[in-house]
Amino acid sequence: MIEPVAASPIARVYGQPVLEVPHDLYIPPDALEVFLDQFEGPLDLLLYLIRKENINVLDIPMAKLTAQYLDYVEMMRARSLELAAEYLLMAAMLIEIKSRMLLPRPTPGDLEEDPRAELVRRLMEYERMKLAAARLNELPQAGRDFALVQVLFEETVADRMPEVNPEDLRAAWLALLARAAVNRHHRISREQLSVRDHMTRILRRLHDARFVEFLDLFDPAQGLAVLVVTFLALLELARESLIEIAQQEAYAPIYVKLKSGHLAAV
Amino acid sequence: MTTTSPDLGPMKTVLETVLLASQEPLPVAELKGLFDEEPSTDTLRRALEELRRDWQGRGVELVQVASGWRFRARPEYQRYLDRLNPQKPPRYSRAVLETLAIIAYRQPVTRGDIEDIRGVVVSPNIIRALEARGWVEVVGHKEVPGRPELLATTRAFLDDLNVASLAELPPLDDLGSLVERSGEPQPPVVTEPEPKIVEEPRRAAA
Amino acid sequence: MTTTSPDLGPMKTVLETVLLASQEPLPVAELKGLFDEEPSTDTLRRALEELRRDWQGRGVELVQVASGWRFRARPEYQRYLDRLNPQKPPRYSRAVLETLAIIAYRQPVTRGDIEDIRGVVVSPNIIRALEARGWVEVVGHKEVPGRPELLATTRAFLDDLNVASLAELPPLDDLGSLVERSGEPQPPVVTEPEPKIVEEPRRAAA
Repeated sequence: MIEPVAASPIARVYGQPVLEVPHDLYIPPDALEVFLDQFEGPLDLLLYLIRKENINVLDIPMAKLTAQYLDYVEMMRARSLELAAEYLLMAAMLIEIKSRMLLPRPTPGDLEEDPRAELVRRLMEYERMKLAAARLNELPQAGRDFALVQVLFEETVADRMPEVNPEDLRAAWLALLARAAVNRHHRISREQLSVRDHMTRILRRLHDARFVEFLDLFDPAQGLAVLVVTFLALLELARESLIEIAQQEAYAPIYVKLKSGHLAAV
Repeated sequence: MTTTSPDLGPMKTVLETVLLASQEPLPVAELKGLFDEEPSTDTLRRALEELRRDWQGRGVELVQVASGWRFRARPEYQRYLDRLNPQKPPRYSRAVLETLAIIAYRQPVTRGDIEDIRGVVVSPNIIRALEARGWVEVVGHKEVPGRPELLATTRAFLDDLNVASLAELPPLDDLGSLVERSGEPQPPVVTEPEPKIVEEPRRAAA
Repeated sequence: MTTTSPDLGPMKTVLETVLLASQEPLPVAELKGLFDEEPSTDTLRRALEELRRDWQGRGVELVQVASGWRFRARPEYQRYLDRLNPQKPPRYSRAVLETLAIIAYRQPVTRGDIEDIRGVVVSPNIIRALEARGWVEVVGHKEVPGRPELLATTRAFLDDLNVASLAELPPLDDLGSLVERSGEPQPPVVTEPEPKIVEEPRRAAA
């Protein structure tokens, strides 16, 4: 059935194996549907017929082409294949061209005046696109023919922590003060902040050691201002009952420790 | 690295890292914004060119596509990746490919234009598949009755084909090959045996 | 590349390409299967080690994790990638920011102090969130009934805010006048609704 012509070069149009069918119109019944299914429409079928007969597209023998085309359409109908309207429309068009060919033409060969001109234009445009489609499909495609590179970035997976900048704090503080008139008397200055800073530092220090000698809390290397601020911080801590300052006797070393009972909690 | 000018070295390292880690191609304008001190377009391009040269001869290459610069594995290495991950993405049917070709080469086009060229009704599924792939998009409406959508290909389409512009797509046959080939037996332009095609709903018009 | 033994070169190129293109870490067993002629585990490991060395000092590194080998961008390059994807980081709610401000400026403070200043009850969640962040810690207990914890900011807090000491925080001296102007209307002092620690990403300026 198909074998006798399987090797025929005619069968290879755009690499379509389906076109490896006999020259003549005989098609095994069970292959017909598959065969016709391969055509993308009447233009595709016409192109196939033209190719099969080695027809010059610029000089299409309309009678022959129309006859062959109608044979196929008839076969489709005989097999009760659902026939797309386009096939019938094309049949009508072919017949119309054929009949117009019978009329005398002013200048034979002038494609513009040729009743076939529109058909030829469409066939050529369709074939152009058919070839373009095949070539596009040949281009390497991302994911199919080559891979893209995407190196992992672990951080992007991790939850991003909210960001805070010093201005946010300032703004938050401002909002607080604006909200509560009671806070007016908290006149906070840079110096006071330094005292607070050192209060925290001293508390931390006392965490690590049960007792710290009073003098050890001062670092003369940092200058007089820091000494004063450290002293103020100690006074403030004592005032707030956060630390105890103890001296066994006059001139003995002064020790500082966290307020009693505190160590147990650390 | 071979051709690093001393000043471009750190810039290249940042570019390499960011491009390797980025999912999308990155345009030059965006790459410029990476740096504390924004380099000139010229300097950046020079760094990119050097980086591209640094990667030559390896399995991964730096390429410029429609949306910008990106790294990709060279197709020759696809067979190794296929061994890791044997399932292949679906291939498109001829109907889809022809529709895509018409949109690519004749854009912007309406569905009616596509139907005129193909001679059959175009199933909405085909357009939808191409839109879902991110290859085709509506770029406007034609001012005729019904205001049909005008379709065009996207930059992602060009990116996926690894080209920088439509002009880099295979050129169309100028004359319709039928004319030139009418005498000869069969010079199929397409040499690849037609692959098994994952069929879109085939009988669009049925 | 520096240390390529001649025979390992092509193998390394394949490994590099496959590892760069792969989304998942690849175990040695799987990497062996890439090659037409399966290399010994030893050879493969040597190639991977060489590859790792080749990538040292760059923004991307080859690492071995539990499930295999993978390339990953070094965290130091996070900031560059962040510039590419400038999605706004989440922000702390006003309640958290105010609590943090009070602790920063008035430290050491108890929760009671914070509540006095803010005029509302402070949810333990807020303190916990700040402690979890490593910004706030308990530095002691106030010797009053109940021995409330004394809260202070940490070194890490200063580091994260990129200041060297508390004294570098914006001074509050000159805020008095601003506050004065911002008017009297005093909001009712009530318990806050259940606090949100983190707010929806805010538009641009907050």
